[in-house]
Amino acid sequence: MFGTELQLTLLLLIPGFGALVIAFVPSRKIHLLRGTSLFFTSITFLYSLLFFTHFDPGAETMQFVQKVPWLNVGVLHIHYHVGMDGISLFLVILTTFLMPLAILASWGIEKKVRPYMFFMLLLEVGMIGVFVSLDLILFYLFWETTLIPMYFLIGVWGGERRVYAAVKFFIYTMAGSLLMLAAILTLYFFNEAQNFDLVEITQRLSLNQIILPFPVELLLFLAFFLAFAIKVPLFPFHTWLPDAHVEAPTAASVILAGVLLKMGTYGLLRFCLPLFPRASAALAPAISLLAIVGIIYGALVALVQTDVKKLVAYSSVSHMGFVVLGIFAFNLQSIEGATFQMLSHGLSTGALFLLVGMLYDRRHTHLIQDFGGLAHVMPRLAALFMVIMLSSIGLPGLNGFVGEFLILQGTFLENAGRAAFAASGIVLSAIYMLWVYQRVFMGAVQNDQNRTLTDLNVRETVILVPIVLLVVWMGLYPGTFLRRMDTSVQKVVDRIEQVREPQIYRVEYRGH
Amino acid sequence: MVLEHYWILILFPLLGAAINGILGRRFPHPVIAWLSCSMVALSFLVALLSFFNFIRLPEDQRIITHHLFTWIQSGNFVSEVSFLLDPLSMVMILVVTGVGFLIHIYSLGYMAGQSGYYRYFAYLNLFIFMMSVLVLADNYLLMFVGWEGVGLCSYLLIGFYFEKKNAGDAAKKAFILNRIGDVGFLIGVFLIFRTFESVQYLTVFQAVSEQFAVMGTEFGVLGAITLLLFIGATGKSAQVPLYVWLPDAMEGPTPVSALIHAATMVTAGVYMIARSAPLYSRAPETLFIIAVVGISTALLAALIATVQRDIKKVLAYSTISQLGYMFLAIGVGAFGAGVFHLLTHAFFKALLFLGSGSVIMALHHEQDLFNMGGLRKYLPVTFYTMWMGALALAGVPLFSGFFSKDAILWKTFAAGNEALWLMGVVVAGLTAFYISRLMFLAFHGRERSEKQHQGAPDPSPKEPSWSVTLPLIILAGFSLLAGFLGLPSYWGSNRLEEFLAPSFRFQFSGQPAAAMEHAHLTEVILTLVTLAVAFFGFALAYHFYIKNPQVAVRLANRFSWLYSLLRRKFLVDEIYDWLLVGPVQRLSQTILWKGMDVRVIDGLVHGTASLMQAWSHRVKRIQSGYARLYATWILGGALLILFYYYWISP
Amino acid sequence: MISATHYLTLAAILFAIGTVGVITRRNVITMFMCVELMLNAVNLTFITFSRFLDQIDGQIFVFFVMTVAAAEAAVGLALIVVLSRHTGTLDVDQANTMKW
Amino acid sequence: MTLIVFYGLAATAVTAAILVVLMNRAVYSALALIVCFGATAGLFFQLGARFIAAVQVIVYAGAIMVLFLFVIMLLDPESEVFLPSRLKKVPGFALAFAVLFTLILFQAADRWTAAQVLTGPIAVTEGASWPGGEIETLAHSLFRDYLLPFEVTSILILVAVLGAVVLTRQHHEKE
Repeated sequence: MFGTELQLTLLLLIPGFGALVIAFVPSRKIHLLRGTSLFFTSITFLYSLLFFTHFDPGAETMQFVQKVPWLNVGVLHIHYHVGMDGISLFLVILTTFLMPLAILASWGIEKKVRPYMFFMLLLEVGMIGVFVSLDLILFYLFWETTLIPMYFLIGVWGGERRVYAAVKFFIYTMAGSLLMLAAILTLYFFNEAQNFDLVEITQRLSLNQIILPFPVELLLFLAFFLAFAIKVPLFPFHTWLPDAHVEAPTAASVILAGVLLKMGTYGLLRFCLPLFPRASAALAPAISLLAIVGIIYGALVALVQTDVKKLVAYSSVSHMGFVVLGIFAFNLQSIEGATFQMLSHGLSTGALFLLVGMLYDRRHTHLIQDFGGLAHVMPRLAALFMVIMLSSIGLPGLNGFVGEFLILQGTFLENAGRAAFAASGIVLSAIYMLWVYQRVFMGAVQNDQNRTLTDLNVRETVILVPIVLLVVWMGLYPGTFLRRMDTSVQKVVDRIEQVREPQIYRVEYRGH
Repeated sequence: MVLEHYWILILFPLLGAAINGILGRRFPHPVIAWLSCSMVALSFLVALLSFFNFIRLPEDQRIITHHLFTWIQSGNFVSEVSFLLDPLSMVMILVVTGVGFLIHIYSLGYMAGQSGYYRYFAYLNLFIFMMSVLVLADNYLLMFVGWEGVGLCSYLLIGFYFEKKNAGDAAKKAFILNRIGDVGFLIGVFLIFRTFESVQYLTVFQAVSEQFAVMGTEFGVLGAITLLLFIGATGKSAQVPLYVWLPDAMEGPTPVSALIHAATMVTAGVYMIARSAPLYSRAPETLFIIAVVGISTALLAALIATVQRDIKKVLAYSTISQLGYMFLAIGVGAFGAGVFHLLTHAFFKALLFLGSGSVIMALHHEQDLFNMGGLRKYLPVTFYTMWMGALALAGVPLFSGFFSKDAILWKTFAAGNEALWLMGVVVAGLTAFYISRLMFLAFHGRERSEKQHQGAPDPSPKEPSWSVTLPLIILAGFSLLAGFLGLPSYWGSNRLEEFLAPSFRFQFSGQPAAAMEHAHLTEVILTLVTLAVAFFGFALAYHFYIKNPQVAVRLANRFSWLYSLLRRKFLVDEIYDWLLVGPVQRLSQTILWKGMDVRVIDGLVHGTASLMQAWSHRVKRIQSGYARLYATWILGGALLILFYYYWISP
Repeated sequence: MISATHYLTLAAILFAIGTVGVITRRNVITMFMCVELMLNAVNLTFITFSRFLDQIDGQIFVFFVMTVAAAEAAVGLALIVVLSRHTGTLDVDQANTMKW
Repeated sequence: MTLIVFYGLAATAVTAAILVVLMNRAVYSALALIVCFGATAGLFFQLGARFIAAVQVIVYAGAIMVLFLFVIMLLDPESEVFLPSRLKKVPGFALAFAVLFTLILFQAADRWTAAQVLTGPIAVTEGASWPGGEIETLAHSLFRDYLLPFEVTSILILVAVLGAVVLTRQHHEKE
């Protein structure tokens, strides 16, 4: 199969087929259901690794492309157009990597296992689809496809206020994506070729074959931006995130933080910047300001949370602020850093949610005050939590640092003030993380219920160890990832540079 | 052969840390300990062999780099994992692995039988690894890896007794204050890259020596870079205003205090600035700031040290104060003198800490000086070795501290900073006072310990095992002898400074500092003044704590406000709490979270929803259930449409 | 001279009368008959147009309207029967439970 | 002559229509409606739509109205007691609307005529212009151009019959 046109479609079909199979497994056979979904997600992961090995880092164009006409209704030309470049490659692999782990982490789900697994696999199809589709309508379809399974995962298998959280999540996201749909259609009316093909539209835009008046470009940019900003989530569109995370089951939290949030920043990178470079450049200061506010604000609010999951959720707001900041600094370092940070945030926050979920499985609470001194009873969990926490606060040598460093470095070249303010987030992240670690794991065991907790079992160790290994790998040898991003990121940068005044990065020397 | 692959010395401790950290829980204690010690011993051996090969090289070849792999590369930004061995890092690596090895040996005895043994040794090994990376790095970013790495190890080791809340708090505080400094460092690195398009020392230094050949007067980009890096140093090396973590860090095990919080990690700031001498020597404004910060830290900490009751706290403040000296040296452009003091301080302060550890052990974790006394006859080895350390700290001639401290004060005076010199002399007096106070209270006088009086099964404190005393003796030897590496000019040649010279070759040399270099007579006179002040401090301590203990109490009562101000460390922690910690927490809790998030944003979201709902409640009345009413509506609609087509839009 | 206006005016008057009936009468059956009246008026319009535009399609439409009216009458009257049995009344204002 | 016939038929139709609305008893309304349909059939005939006029009489006035009468007899609406309704203002509105509506339609019809849209080639007095008579033309059109709708209509009627049966039968089962 590999090497043919269908290679990327197959990646979508495997989990899709898995979902179909799940639908026909009797709902009482819980173990079979779990096994089947684990099997399909693992196969998907292994298959996706082929793309990693066959990826050509130097190629200027999209790779593994398949493009066939799909819906040709009159003047509408919608294509089934999928492909990968250095930006989407790793996000796809991140998705396929986290899925089996999320399935493994769902062993505790006892109620309605069949629809649960079905939605998980459907979600995987949607997420991969979002990252590989190169047609605006196709993208929009996959984008919405991810919404529905997640809505049900939160709303059915969630905590106490699950319905509120699910509805909030749904309406927030929907409000943004409808605007995006309107913008997609508007863009279509400016396109004489009457199609929705991203590659083609970008090319025609850059050759001035499609001329968007600046106000129109600004409006379209804002419509796209809002959809993505809500997903990221960027301050002040973030309030759905803490609620969704607190109520979501562990696996949904992992996927939500690990992949769904990245769809927002991926969208910014894939659509907003190449399609609307002038608007992006014009609004970059304002957006960077929002990002910086988000970084500091998220961290400060995380500081005072009493619920571990909420704390991690707010920390996501802070970390994703870094990503947005990097994207809107428009240079190679910052955007590459942002892409890298997406991956590391996906890993480390995913792992944090897994760890918190494991605590929840044992104690059935997320409240910090219910814990304390857990390092005595669960040394392995404490040690792994420590590693992941260090990765999250950006300790050099672990993955978090590389992304944050490149983002800040790139932003510094663009605007020193922004980088300096954003850097305060580094201190704040250390404060809230260390504080929560101290309250949960250090000190004496106060609560008698905590005395009898068991340490990680084999399944849980199997979930966490791959993440830790990857965290270390990404931190020590980021070249594996950065090298494959170079060309694709450079293209985005070039596109922006096309419309920008040349920037003077270097300051004058003193003396001479 | 050794010189080509000197970098492998960093691998041993990493290996030890990995093995002990992952598998150590299942190992018996001796295996853990010996694995860990032998790894550091191997490192030290490699360092030593490298050193002997190194000094045989001609002076201009004493820069050996070794490239391992490219770490981060993005566009024109490149950071390599590669190492640089030059005289400066040679000295440092010897100190790190040497003192580190001794403290590993000491830990064998000190930590015996404690739970978490494997963790302790894994962390300690990891620390040696990180410190080696910091020292051997050949670019700023790799140094930053070690820089944060040692901060992490410090965090882990301070919080080693994590069941104690104080330990957890202290660990967190240390890490966070270090982080604040680290952000400064990091931004400094950004600025370095923006200015020089490289973060590699040699490239940067080469560039700076070409582009900044003539000293400008305004505060430019170099001033910014150096100041930012210095912020990092204030965090790591516990200078004003970020020093408050170091006294709290004494919650960690005593060998950790000796290794990390006295001998090695806290001196990383000094090392970093000495390493960046080519930049700093071209930024006189920053140097002045460093000198002022250094001397005020020295003075402040020395003052606080005079009234502390906890033996380790006295030593902690003493460390801060001595670090202040080192920064003073750097601030007046005497990088060599700063490194020299770093070296001697590493020996004698480690010795003092280890000695205090031995006392604490013998007294079953009693740390209050006023519960000690008369220990001289129980702990003879500790007693004699600690006195050697104390004399070195106080700057008694022929002991190592004398030479290094004197070099600093002389350079300060020679650079024309008489006021700074005067304050330095005062600090010397205070130093002599507080360290003799410590010694007198602990080892002389009557036995005040309750444990000594109560009929415990083992009433008399005993000297601990050989693994504790051996490092004490060796360190005492170094404390006595290390000073002879850097003799003052009226006596002989300063061999350390000559050895280090190649490391500072990009240094800006146009300063007029060397004008009084050979005024031997002045130097001798100044030395005598310092000695006199130090002796006065010693005599005062003797008077207060041996001859006439009531005087001290009376004085304390007389100047109770001053005493309590000192006792409470100038209320700095409280001020920080009141000014920063409290407001930030309140801001986050009430304004940002409960206010902005819950009230404003969610209020808007929920408000929109309620508005919709309220309107729906009104609009739904149209759905009245009366078919005839619906028909009327339809008719009305039809009318409107007709109106539109026949009158408005015919 | 007779013109299309005559027929169309008549259709309009019939339609209006039917409308008034639908709205004012409360008896479901009478309402239904008024609906038929309205349909009839529309049929008249169709035929008129067919004639004056010389196109047969108008008649075809009337044909279809009649068939639909027949079907509608069948289902509608069945519904009326069911409604009457269910609520015991033919008053359309009593059958107002489907609201809000 | 044509004009007289037209006015006669028109007067009958309008009077019958008004009676449909005004009669209190549903049976009278039904009978008035039949008269109205008959008058309309006459108008259809006058307009040259002979087939439709016949269908009008047979299907509408005949079959459908008989169905109405059956239902009226079945349900006996005359015994109904109408409770006071909340909808007091509706008749007034309806009347006002209807008058407006008529005026507008009248205006429209007038305008069409004035605009010479409907002065068409054929006067009512002349014979129909369809070759072979309008019935043949109708048949051609219906079974050629409108074949599919025609067949669909048959299905519609079938479904309607089924629906009527199902609706009433379910009720019997409950009893």
